[in-house]
Amino acid sequence: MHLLKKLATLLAVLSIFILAAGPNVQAKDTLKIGSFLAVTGPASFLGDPELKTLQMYIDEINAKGGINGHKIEFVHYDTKGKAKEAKNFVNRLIKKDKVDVIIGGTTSGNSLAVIDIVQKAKVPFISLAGSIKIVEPVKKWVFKTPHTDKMAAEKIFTDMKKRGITKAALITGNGGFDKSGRAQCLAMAPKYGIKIVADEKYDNADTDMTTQLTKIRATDAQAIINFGFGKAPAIVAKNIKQLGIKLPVYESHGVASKKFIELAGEAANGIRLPAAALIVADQLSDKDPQKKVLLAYKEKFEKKYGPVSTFGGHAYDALFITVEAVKRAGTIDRAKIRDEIEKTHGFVGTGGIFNMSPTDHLGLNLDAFKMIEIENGNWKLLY
Amino acid sequence: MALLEVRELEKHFGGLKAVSHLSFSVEENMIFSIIGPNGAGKTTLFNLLTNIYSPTSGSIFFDSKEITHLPPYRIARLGISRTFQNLQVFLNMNALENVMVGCHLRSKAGLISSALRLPSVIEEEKKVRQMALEALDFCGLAHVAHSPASSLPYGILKKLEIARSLAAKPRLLLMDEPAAGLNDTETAELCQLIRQIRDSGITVLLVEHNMSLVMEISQQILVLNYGQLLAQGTPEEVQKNQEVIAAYLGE
Amino acid sequence: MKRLSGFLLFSLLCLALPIFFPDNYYVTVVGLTVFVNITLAVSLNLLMGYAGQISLGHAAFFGLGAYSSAILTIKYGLNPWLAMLAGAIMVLVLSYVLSRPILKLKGHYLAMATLGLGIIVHIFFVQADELTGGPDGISGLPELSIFGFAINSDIRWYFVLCSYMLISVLFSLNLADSRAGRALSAVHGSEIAAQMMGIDTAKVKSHIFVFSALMACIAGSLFAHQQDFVSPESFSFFFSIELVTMVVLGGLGSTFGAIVGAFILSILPELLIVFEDFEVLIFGAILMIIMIFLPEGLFVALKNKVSETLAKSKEAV
Amino acid sequence: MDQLLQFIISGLTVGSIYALVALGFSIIYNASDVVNFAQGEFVMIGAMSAIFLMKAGLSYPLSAFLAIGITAAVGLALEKFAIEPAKNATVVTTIIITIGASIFLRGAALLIWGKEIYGLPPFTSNNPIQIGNATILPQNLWVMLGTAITVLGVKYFFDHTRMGKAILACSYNKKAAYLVGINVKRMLLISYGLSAALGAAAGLLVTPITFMSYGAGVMLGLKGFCAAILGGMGNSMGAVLGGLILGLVETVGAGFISSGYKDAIAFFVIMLVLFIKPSGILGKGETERV
Repeated sequence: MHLLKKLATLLAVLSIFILAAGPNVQAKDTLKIGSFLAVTGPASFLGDPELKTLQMYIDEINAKGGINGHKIEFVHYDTKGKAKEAKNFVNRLIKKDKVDVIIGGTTSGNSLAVIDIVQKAKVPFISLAGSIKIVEPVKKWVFKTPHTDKMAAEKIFTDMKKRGITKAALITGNGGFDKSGRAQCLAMAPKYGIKIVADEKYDNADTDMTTQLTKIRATDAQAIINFGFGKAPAIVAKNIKQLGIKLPVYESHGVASKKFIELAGEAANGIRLPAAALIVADQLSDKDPQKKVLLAYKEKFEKKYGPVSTFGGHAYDALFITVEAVKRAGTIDRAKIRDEIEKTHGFVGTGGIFNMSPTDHLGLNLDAFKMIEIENGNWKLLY
Repeated sequence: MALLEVRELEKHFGGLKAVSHLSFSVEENMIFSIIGPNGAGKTTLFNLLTNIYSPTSGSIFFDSKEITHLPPYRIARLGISRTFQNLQVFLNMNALENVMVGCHLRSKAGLISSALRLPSVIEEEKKVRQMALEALDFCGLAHVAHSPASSLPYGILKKLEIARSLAAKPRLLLMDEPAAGLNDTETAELCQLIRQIRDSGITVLLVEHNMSLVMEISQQILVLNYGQLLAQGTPEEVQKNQEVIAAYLGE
Repeated sequence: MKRLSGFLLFSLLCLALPIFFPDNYYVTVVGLTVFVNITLAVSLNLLMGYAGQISLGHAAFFGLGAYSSAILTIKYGLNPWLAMLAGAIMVLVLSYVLSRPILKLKGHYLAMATLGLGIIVHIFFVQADELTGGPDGISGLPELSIFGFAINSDIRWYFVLCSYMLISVLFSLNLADSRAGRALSAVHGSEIAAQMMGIDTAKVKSHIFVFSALMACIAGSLFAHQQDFVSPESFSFFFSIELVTMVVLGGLGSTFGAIVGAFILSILPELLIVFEDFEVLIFGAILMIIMIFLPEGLFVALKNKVSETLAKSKEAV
Repeated sequence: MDQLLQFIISGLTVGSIYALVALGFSIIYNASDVVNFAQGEFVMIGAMSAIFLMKAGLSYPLSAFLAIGITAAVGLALEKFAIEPAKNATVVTTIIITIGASIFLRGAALLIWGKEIYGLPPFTSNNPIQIGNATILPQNLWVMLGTAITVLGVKYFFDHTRMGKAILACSYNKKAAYLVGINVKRMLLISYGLSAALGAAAGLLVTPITFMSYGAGVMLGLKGFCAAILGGMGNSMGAVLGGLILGLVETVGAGFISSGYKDAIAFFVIMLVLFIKPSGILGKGETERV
């Protein structure tokens, strides 16, 4: 009898849950923003600040009464960086949570995996990942805010040209970001008259890259380019120093966080990288329209969570492009929001000044990237 | 020609000669026992006959065919079956299924047809079940057919191994210490069972420590000592053999 | 028909679910993953549970199926069914060639070799960019259709994957009590005794390895078409280990055990999402607790409990 | 060819890291026939504890000492609360329990220490040492020294101490060990504590080179497992040999064949070795008694 009672209670509780999960009786004009980010796993250093940024600003917007009276309801899932999870979660966002806009897809793999779904479901999606493949060719419902790996490659090669370098060695990891960056480097190098003389790889969990660098040392490369994120680039930097290689070293925007400098220590000095202006906000000239936005974001984030990173900035840009679009559209109709996102013009974000168009769903040009050198453990804006 | 013939068999483990210079033959339809003190090489001999160990040199013939280097499953296919000193019952099945495995050679359904459960498979399955039940019954185990092997007592498991071997309808059955660990009643039953097996036309090769059992049922006895043949003959002859007595007393 | 009553009940349940919950996320989205995972767990159980041969590389065959379909249809414009067949033939040959030397190994060494196989295949998916698209994978597989009937919605996929899953389950149940299945159990129980019963153990092991690899390979092809996308991390060694966990969690050697294990491990993360950062911790704890207190596996333990209770109540009467 | 020396040095550097982790596998395997898949997490916990103790203001040596203690306690807890209650479980089930434990420990580390990557300062100077035209960091020498000391220590422990022999006896035959008066329960507990402490020491040694984060134990554990198997499970010399060979195969493969496929080459070599010698390089072949 006792068991039966327990069972009955359980059933009752369950049915309450099921009923609660049923049709939502929310006020109609809530804007539902869904997100799927790699908050844990190997790309967590990207996804974590992205999530924090979104939560922080959505809370603030809601506290101020929402966008034109539309409060924002925020639904988030952690993909751990897995594409299969990303697909499932985006399906869940669309079918179960019925969101109006999706911001997320921390890694290129995650973003690329869900493009077909959002295209089919006709939900505006702003990706926070780097690969150019996300917006090129243009897909109607897909946008993105981070600079592309192609831009990073071009920025690096521009700098090399200035320094008269014509031969470069590549060393890249096996993640999506790394491999995509490698592909763009190989594709862009000829345009800048640069020859790639070595193309070495490592596993992102590797503990030592001296072998690959020894091979690079034996070539006639005049500079080394490393595309990667996490701990591997720091190991690469340390190994370069260990081997006594004196060549100029370029990293990608994947290491644009203080963590890299902290891990690589002295070995980080002299390394150049293209990155968003955020990390050198205080070094920008006062005339720079971005400066105010950047400093405001930086201050707000650091007050709440600690050191800021450019990755969280991408989420900031995506959120406010959406907010502006909703304001202009005056409704939360998905198609209208999409149209307005595409019309984004002169939006000053952390990543640069966005000018989107039907043929450009990113809207940034090469100026949005700054060339930065690490000097005495600090970022130094070159140009 | 004898059913089983062993010529100049040798097995060395490193420096140790577990079996050396051994030749003998076993005629059809008899109970042939192999005795000897501990470490005499009896179980090693069984393992050589079934090629679980491969011999260092020498050869083994079964029904005039050389089987020295055939893999065990092919030796089994020719009609040799065995039981084990350290039980090798399939503990993950019930008693009936154990014996049904014994019928493996007498049935032929393959992986695909089994997965599809073709009508021919269903038919064959019925037959196999019948054969297995008969073998269980023959060994007086019909009552435990559906018990999980892991739940059965030691004495029953020993019989179950015999039933499983018999289900293969072998011509030669090797039994490795079947009486070890059995009480007197069980031993008497076993004695009866071995005779019945012989009477059904199966030649029995027996390794056993229980001398009264051996003397009672064997037609021929071979005595091994330190891997070498010490004596061979009828129970009476062996019992009178001075060397045998010395070997056992010297133990 | 008593033998298949459990199966019939299970089939009915699976097939009826979408009728009652036609647009439920858990049924039409999560359900598809569950079916694929059940198929894989059931196929792995043939090798691990029946034949007692551990494999930490099962995801490799799943991945080879998926990638063959993706590459052959997209890059070479092959008909999806032909691509699936080609993938299956490739896996057949590969698994057969590898099965003999790999299955000579035992225990941890077998685990190591299969783990190596899985990792090598995974590295190939990541590194052979030109062919596999690297870590970003390949998307845009053509639609699969059966006699002109396009499988292009979640609900259609539900029935396709469900059917394939049910076929694998039926195969597995059929094998359980059959000559071939007993030969597998015999290999598991004692290889030497199995040999003495005339079973060519090396052949039996090799055949079930190939059979189970083929089941996983075709599941991979279907998965690729359903997801419309393949990328390496779906086939990493982590997934192989997850599959082993499914099989053991439900109860090694039991088909329904594999089903239960796959179901739980596929659903659990969905349910634990609400715990956010605590998810990993809770997942690990649940896994440990089940295995500590029900070491023979969830399903097998419950089944034994039920039959014990039934036996007792009979005695009482 | 003049690169070869650097490849070998790099290989030995990486290999000794694997060897250290592999040794931890050995100890638990020797005592209980269980491959503990949470071994990598011991490495991570050791390193992360030290990092955070240092952040809290403790000195390096004291942090290291406490970190080893904390990890050993985790090892003891793992045996006491997860392995011992499941004493009737099969080996496969026990392996799944250790997999569950590794997930659990990773989850706990995530909650306690967050997702960031951290490093530790090197024990001594950071200036590379020149050997011919190759270089090596002092910390790498520390790792090698640590490996050497540990392997000799472990060997001495199992061959010459009462407790070590008792632990070995447990693995050969639990019942017999119990009958001759060995406290089997305690031996198992000790072996987990010891193995965890060893893992922590490995973590301390390698973190200045490889950095550490809550998830970094997985790959280290995997490579350690490979090394242990390659050398022959349960053989401490084998674990070291396996680790060094694995490291060398990786670097030489990366150096002369392809750095993208270096891990595939390494696994291929491991498989080849096993096909030729099914119980690892120094493993003893098993003979079945029937």
